[in-house]
Parts: sequence; structure tokens; C-alpha cells
Amino acid sequence: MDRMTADDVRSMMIAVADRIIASEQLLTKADRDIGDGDHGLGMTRGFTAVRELLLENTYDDVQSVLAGVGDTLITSMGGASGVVFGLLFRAGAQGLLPSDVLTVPIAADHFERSTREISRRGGATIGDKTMLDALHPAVESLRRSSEAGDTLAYAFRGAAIAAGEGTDRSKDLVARFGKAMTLGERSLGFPDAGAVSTTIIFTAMAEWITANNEHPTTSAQGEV
Amino acid sequence: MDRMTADDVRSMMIAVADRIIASEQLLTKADRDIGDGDHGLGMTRGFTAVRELLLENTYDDVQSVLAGVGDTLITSMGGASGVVFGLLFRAGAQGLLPSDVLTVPIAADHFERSTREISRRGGATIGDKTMLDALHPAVESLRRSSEAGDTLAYAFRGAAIAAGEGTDRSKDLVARFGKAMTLGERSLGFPDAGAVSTTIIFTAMAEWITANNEHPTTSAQGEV
Amino acid sequence: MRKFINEPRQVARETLEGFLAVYGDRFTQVPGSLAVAKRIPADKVAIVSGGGSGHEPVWLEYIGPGFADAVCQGDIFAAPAPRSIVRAAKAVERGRGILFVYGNYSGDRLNFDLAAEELQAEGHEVLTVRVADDVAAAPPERANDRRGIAGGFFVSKIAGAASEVGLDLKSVQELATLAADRTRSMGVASAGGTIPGTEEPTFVLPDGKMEIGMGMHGEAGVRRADMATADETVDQMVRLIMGDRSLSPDEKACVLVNGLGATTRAELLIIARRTARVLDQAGIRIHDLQVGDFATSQEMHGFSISVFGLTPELQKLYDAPGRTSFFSGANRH
Amino acid sequence: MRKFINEPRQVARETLEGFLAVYGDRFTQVPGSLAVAKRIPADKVAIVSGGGSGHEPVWLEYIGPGFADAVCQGDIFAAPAPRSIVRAAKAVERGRGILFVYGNYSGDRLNFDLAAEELQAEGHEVLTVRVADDVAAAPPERANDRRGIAGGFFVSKIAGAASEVGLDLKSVQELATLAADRTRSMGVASAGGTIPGTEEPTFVLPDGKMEIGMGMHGEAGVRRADMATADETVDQMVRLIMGDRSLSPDEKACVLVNGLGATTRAELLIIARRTARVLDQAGIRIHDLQVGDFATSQEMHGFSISVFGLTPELQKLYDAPGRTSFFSGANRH
Ligand SMILES: Nc1ncnc2c1ncn2[C@@H]1O[C@H](COP(=O)(O)OP(=O)(O)O)[C@@H](O)[C@H]1O
Ligand SMILES: Nc1ncnc2c1ncn2[C@@H]1O[C@H](COP(=O)(O)OP(=O)(O)O)[C@@H](O)[C@H]1O
Ligand SMILES: [Mg+2]
Ligand SMILES: [Mg+2]
Ligand SMILES: [Mg+2]
Ligand SMILES: [Mg+2]
Repeated sequence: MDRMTADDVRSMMIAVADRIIASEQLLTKADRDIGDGDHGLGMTRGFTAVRELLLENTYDDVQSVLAGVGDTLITSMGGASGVVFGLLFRAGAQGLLPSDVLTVPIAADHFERSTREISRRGGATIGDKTMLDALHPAVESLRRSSEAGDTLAYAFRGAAIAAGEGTDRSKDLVARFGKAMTLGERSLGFPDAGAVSTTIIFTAMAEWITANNEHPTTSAQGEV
Repeated sequence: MDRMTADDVRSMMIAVADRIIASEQLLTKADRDIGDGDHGLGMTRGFTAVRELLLENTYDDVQSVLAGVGDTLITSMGGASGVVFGLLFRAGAQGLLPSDVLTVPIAADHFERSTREISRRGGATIGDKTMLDALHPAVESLRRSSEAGDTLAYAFRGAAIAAGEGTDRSKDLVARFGKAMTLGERSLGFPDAGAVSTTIIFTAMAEWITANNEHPTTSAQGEV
Repeated sequence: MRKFINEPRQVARETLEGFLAVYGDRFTQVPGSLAVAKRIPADKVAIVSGGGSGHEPVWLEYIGPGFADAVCQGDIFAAPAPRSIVRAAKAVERGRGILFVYGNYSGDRLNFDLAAEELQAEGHEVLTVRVADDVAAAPPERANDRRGIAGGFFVSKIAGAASEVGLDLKSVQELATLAADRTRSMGVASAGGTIPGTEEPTFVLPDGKMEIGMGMHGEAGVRRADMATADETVDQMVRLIMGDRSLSPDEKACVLVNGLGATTRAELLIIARRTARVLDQAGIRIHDLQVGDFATSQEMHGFSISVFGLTPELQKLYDAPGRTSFFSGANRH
Repeated sequence: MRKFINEPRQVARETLEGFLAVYGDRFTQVPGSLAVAKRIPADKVAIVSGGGSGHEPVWLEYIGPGFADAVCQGDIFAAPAPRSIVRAAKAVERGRGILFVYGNYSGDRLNFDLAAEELQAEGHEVLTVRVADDVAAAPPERANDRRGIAGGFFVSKIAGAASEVGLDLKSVQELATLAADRTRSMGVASAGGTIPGTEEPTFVLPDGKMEIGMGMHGEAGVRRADMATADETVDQMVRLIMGDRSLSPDEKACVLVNGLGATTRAELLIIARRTARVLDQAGIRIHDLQVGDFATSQEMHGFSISVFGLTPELQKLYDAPGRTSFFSGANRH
């Protein structure tokens, strides 16, 4: 599969929402270890709203789906992650021309732009023990796949793996940001909660794409 | 020993104070089970003050010792037991002619009058699961000893045993008074904390008298 | 020890010193006792309150314009001794007599009664009002055995206001008694507090249980029940309160939602929301609704609801100016 | 579940409903958001505050005459979303501009900044003051990274008073920034609270330990130490606070002793007593000393101390009338 329709993206994002909602306890615990323990609640709140939105709407272009998801997260979640994960889906879509399909190059562009905007607004960069430590390597992997001409499934699997590795590496980072900041050395050994969420998001996307790789609807609508 | 000097009574009351202070934990626990858990603190506070008083003063008559103890308890303790145990020592001494010795009849008179005053002021009677359930039988035992002409040691040992039995019986009473009142059936199985204190007081008195029975000073001063 | 205190036995004394460190401009310590008195008490009936400490702001902070003139603390959970009470009363008595206002506990009765006798023996006039608002403590036919909990706030407010307008001792006592008679409360708790210096909580409830009718020292209530939602719990408590003394149709009520120590402000507001709703639905007009920690039991987790039925005269007194460290006037009218 | 709540996810909403049940005469809900606005905001700079809920009275109850004009709550420990903030701001904006006052957290910055951009895009003037008073959160050279804790009270008081006297947006912002710059706080805790709907406390300390510099969400502080006496703990905290910003000899200070939730009033008064004493001994003149639960973290057991160094102008604003549900004026002068 080289391209996904807007409706595919919509279905994929519903799967992402389901997976985040199912991970609430895990995310709560991750945030409790070195944060304030509300990350699971917030993500569940946001992605429950996303689920409702996507179930009730249809979309013609990919950017509307992603921006809709982002807007909904920003509006419904609150918290740092409301904006951060909202921007993850919204910022990349803003200012890009609407496209009726998602390809690896478009995905790479989207998430790269989102990453920049998250850094710009939040002031954090890679190594600060935030979700950027998962997002950065995922985006780099997407970029490499884009240049190599990989399939969507291959590209997103690579991104998910890179996100997971980045999350693992975040265990060895001393938090310089957010509520874990003052823990100092004591934040060692724990991954960043937002990085865990980022990995779950990319993993759920990769799995949806893999599972729906040869799906007839996809190929039928995908012929551009 | 048929009589104790005021100074004997003073020494005896110091022993009582030591014993109560050593029982703080026990009393606290008894009061926590079915009360508010402050009985040990209060009794320790009161008898620490009593100890100081008695170590700093000398007395010519028995009633001054006992009234002094009672006043000190009332002044220093607060709480229900401040008044109740204060009256135990003070009320019987008030209005009685000062005597330079304590005999069994005088002791019986003293504690009988104290008991009446505690009932009158506090409104409780035997069976209400208060310290009166220990005090009443102790006083009755003293009265019987007085009529039988028992020695002080024998009389107080009997009173201590009667107090202990009364305390035991208080386990089977449903509280109708004080902070255990609303526990109803749930107060069953636990003795009243004030009854436990009463038993300790009479036991400590009995043991002091027994231990000092043939004490030379006592007999020397005791020849009236 | 997880409390931020110094020597456990000094808690009551140091609490009072802390109160004076904050409010020392307005109040002064009564020498030789754990009591505080207003700096310049007016020529009026002296209102004197007190009781065991450990329930802050009760009774220490029930002092102020339109409230008590002197308050006298005992040690933790222990009524103050007669001598302290006498000293507190004398510090504010100005020839118009003394009214004792305190909670109906064995210990308080015994100590305040001894104090009253001593004062009377010296020629002072002393009358007493005992707060016995806890409907969980005894059935209506034994209402005199009931203990006093957070509803004492209303009695203090009325006694203070009545004294402030210059009424004589008898009238102040009658109005405060009327307020006490028209106040009903009920508490509930799901976890106990710890007396400083002892290591264990005053009571332990099995997980998921609450005690309905819990007293302010951890005394048992009417029954132990499964933990329910805030709304269900409030409904039950209001039913028990109104079952004990229903308000007549033209009667307005003041309501107090009181936290017992560790209850969060959010919980209290959620409880207040439901309390207002069920009372409204029952057609009761709420004249004022107060929410806060008015009477605590260390860091007990729980709350109480108090309902005070007004008469026109009591309403006037309730609305009269009055201020303490935790109250500065009605929230609604 | 040992909390008295209903559906855990409805806690923030029902808390706000409870607040309105009590104070609804004075405030009104902003439709479509967890925000509350003053009923009749005057023609003045609009002060808008907000942040995650679960810290009550922060920020919900920082509204009132001489305080915020609108406050906007997020879910528990989560900053409010931009749309809610925009709605709250618009409900009280009267053409004189909007000042955001909130705590310096990543989440709040991100959301309030988005809201500010949206409002500016619609032609409103918006300026911001972030409270970053917690000296435990970062060293002085990274003061901008510090989080906001109870000292936000002083910033709110000054912002509200400055706006009330009719100053323009820039001046109000400057004064509030000055207040923020002159405020330092430090917290300590010995036991954590629990977010409603989760079962475990936000942090667990080994028995007999305390965290010095604890943040308002259970974030770690400068170090974990053996539990000490209240006096020793206060001495240490005051040392750290004054080490960060010492007061000049002619500077007067306002001091806040804040309870984090389950701390008893007695503990807070004991702490206030010592705080006043060590500051007095250091020659610092205490203009006002406030004690109470001004900024909580559920039923966390602990407290914070905040010191706010006055200038003559700030003192005038501090003494200007101002009232919230938990504050009704200075205790000392
Ligand atoms: N400035 C930032 N830049 C990027 N990510 C951030 C930033 N601040 C916080 N985050 C992410 O948000 C996560 C916390 O989300 P959440 O718990 O919802 O927010 P909060 O800190 O407000 O409680 C962190 O684990 C981190 O990954
Ligand atoms: N009215 C009373 N008459 C006799 N004894 C009483 C009365 N009230 C309380 N007591 C005794 O006092 C004891 C409680 O003492 P204490 O714990 O010091 O007082 P409090 O009830 O004020 O906490 C009870 O166990 C009981 O024996
Ligand atoms: Mg969080
Ligand atoms: Mg007791
Ligand atoms: Mg007691
Ligand atoms: Mg949060």
C-alpha cells in the first residue's frame, strides 16, 4: 500500500483512539512515576472525543482528518499533552495543501512540521525527556523511508520501532522539562509518559496499515 | 497495718502515679477501642502533675493529701476523667474532718462519698459502662472490710480485685454514656477505659500497702 | 510521626501561640490557661466557649466580633479544666453575666459545671447552652444525650449576635438555646485521623466502608455501610436529618457543609451542590449555605451536614455582622 | 474509592456546580467551559486566571472583588483547553484588555498561549504573568523554569487590586510581574493525595520521610529527608527561601502558610508561629500573615511557606479591599 484515502486515515485514527483508551492505566502509571499521574485520564478524554468525532464525520482530504483530530485533542483534553498531541496531528496539516491521499512523503512532511511546532511552542528539544524523544526518531525514520520509497506499512512500522527505541532511551535521560524536572537523578529508569503515548500512537497506526494492507476498499479507493 | 500516716498516703499516691504513667499505652488503647483515644494522655498528664505535687510537699492529714491529689487532677487534666478521677480523691475528702491517719473505715467513707459525688455530677450509675463499674464494687468491698475489721492491706487487695472484676464485667455492658454510647452492641467485648484506670489505681494502692506493711517508719508513725 | 508538630504534648499550647501570632492584634492570651480573649470586650454578656482541642477551628477560632468573647482550649480531645474556664470567663466578664456555649460531652459538662459553680460562688451570673445537634448520637427521646458537632457554629453565631445587640443574659441564653433546638447535624467518614503523639488512627474502617453518623472524635454512628457516591450519601444524610426535625413550609434554613479534616474542597463543593439540590427539591428555602472546615477531627476523611431552621428573629441575628478567622458573613441571601 | 465524589470524570464539573450553588449570587458560569465569571465586571482590565483543577481553592476560587474577574478550570491536574480560556476571557473583557495570571507549567503555558493568540487574532489585547515562585523547582539562574505554587495568591491579589483601581493593562501587568518577582515559596510534604478515579496516591514516601521542596502535584523537591519537627522544618525552609531572595532591611513582607490538603489547622498554626518567630528574629517586618488552605494538592499532607516582599506601592495594593471565598483581608497590619 503506497497511499491511504482520507477514509483510511479516519479508520486508522479510530484504531489509534481505541488503543490509547485501552492503555489508560499504563499511561497513568507512567505519569505517576515521574509526573502528576493524569496523563492516562487526559489521553483517554481526548481520544474518546476523537472517536466520537470520527465516527460521526466523513472526510474528503487527509489534512481535514488529521487537523480535526488535533483540534479535538486541543479542545477536549487540556493539559500539556492536549496541546502537544493536538499539535502532533494539527500543526503538520496546517498550511499544507489538502491531499486526498496520505503517502509516506506526506506523512514525513506532516510529522516533521508538527515536531517543529511542538518544539517551538513548548520550548523542549530532543533529550529533555518529553514525547519529542519518541517523536524525533519516528520522524527521522519516516523521512528515511520517504527517501527510500518504502511502503506505508514499512515506513510506519519503522517509525513505531524508532519511537519505541526513543522511549526506551528516555529512561536514561534526566528530565529537564515538565513535572519530572525537579526529580533530577530520580527520574532515571522511567520512560517519559508522553513518549510512551507517542509509541502507542505510531504502533497502532503501523498495525492498522499492516492489517489493512491488501484491503480491497483501500486499493479500490487508492487508485490515483 | 491498720493505719497509714499522711506521709504513707503521700508515698502510696506517688506509687499510684508511677503506675498510671507506666500504663499510658494500655489506657490509650482501651480508650481508642471504644472512645476517643486520649485517656492515656490525660491520665499521664494528671498523674505527672500529682507526682510533682507530692514530691514537693509534706502533709499533716490524710485528707489534704487526697484532696491535693484530686485538685491537681481536676486542674491539670481536663477531659471527663480529669473531673471524675479528681473527684475520686477530692470529693470524699471534702467535708470530712481532717484525720492524721487513714484507716479502712475512713477509706471506705472517703471512696463512698466520692462515688456518690461522681454519680451526682456525671449522671452515670453502675451499669453504664464507666469507671463507676469498677469503683462501685471496690467501694462495696472496702465497706465490707470496714465492717469485718480487715487490715488495710487486706481491704485494699479486696477492693482491687473487686475493681478488676467490675472492669471485666464492663466488657459485657453496652455503653450508655460518654463517647462509646453510640457504638451500642459494638462496645461489647471491650472494657471501659476509666474502669481499667480505676483498677490500676486500687491495685497500685493495694500493692504499696502490702509491700510496706511491716515497714518500720509506718509502724513508728502509725502508733496513735 | 508524619505530622508537622514539635513535642506532641505541646500541640495545644503551640496551636494557641500560632493563633496569636496570626491574630494577636485582635486577641490576647488569658494568663495561666489555654484561653484567648478579645482585646476590648464591650459592656455586654460575655460569651465563653471551649472544649477539647484537635478540632480546629473549634473552639479556639470561634472568637471574634459577633462570636465568642473568650474561648478556652483543653488538651487534644479533652475538655479544658475548670480553672482555665474560670480564668477565661473572668477575662471578659463585665458585670452582665456569662454564657457558656459548648458541646454536649460528659467531659465538657463536668468541667464547665465545676467552673460555673466556682464563678457563681464568687457572685457571677452564669448560664449554659449545650450544643447537641448530632442526630446520629441518640434517638429523639434522648436528645439530651446527643453530642455536639459542627452545628455549634449556628449556636455560636446566634449567641454572639444576641449578646452584641445588648440583650441580657437570660435572653441571650434563650435565643442560643432556640438556635440549638433548631439545629440538626449528621456526619459520615471513611477514614480516621490520628491524635498527635499516638501512632494509630482513632478508628480503622475496612476498605470501601464508611461510617454513617460518625462523631467528631471517631465515635461510632448509626451504621457502617458500603461507600456510596457523594450524591447517594448526601441524600441519605439529609433524609435522616429532616426525619429528625422537619422544617415547616415557611421556615428558611441555614446549611453548613463541614469538612472533617482531610476532605478536599472539591468534595465539599460537590456535597454542597447536592445538599442544595435536594433541599431545594424538598421545597426548603436555603437562606445561607456555608462550606468549609468549621469543625474537624484531625485529618479525618469525611464531612457533616448541619441544618438550622430560622425564625424571623434568628434570621436577623444570623445576618448581623459577625466574623471569625474562618467566616466573614453569609454567602447567599 | 474512599473519596466522597460521584463519577470521577465529573469531579471538576460538579465542583464548579457546587461553587455556584454556594456563591451563585456573585458569579455565573461561562457557557461551554468550566469557567466562572463575575456577574457584573466593571470597566477595567480583565484578570483571567486558571489551571488544572484538584488544587481548590486554586484557581476556581481566586475570583472576587479585587481578585480575578474570570477563572477557568481544567480537568484534575490538567490545564484548561484554549477554547475554554478564550470563552472565559471574552465573558469579562470590556475593551481594556486581558491579563492572564497563571502558574508556570508546560501545560498551562501551551494552552494559555494558544488562547492568547486566538484572542489577539480577534483584536483583543492580551498580556500574561506567570507565577514561578517555587524556589525548589530550579536554581536562580533558571528561575523561568520554576513552577508556580501557593505564592500565586499574592500575584492574584496585586493584579486584582491594580486592575480595580483602573490602571491600564501594561501597568497592571507590570505590577503583577513585580509581585511575582518578589514572591518566593517552598513546600514540604510527608504523604501524597490521590487523583479521583485513580486508586493510588501520586507519590509514596517511606515512613518517617518527607520531601523538601515538594511541588503541588507531588513533583519531587530538592531532597528527601528524615521527618523533622515542625520548627526544624520551618527553619530550613525559611533559610532556603531567604537564601534565594533576601529581603532588604526596610522591606516589609507578607507571609502565607499554606496547607496542602490534609494538614490540620493546628499544624498550620504551629508552623505559622515558628515562621513568624524566625522572620521576626531575622529582623523582617511581617506586614501580614495568612494561614490556611490557599492552594492544595488533593489530600496531600504537607505545607508551603510563601514570602512576598512589599514595596510601598505593592503594600497599598495589598491592603486595598479584596475578597474571595477563602480570604477577606489582612490579619495584621
Ligand atoms: N513542553 C513540552 N514539549 C513536549 N512535550 C511535552 C512538553 N511538556 C509536556 N510534554 C509531554 O506531555 C506529557 C505530560 O502530559 P500530561 O500528563 O497530560 O500533562 P501535564 O504535565 O500537564 O500533567 C509529558 O510526559 C511530555 O511527554
Ligand atoms: N459521666 C461519667 N461518669 C463517670 N465516669 C465517666 C463519665 N464520663 C466519662 N467517664 C469516664 O471517663 C473515661 C473517659 O475518660 P477520658 O478519655 O479522659 O475522657 P473523654 O471522654 O473526655 O475523652 C471513661 O472511660 C469513663 O470511665
Ligand atoms: Mg501529567
Ligand atoms: Mg477519651
Ligand atoms: Mg477526650
Ligand atoms: Mg497534569
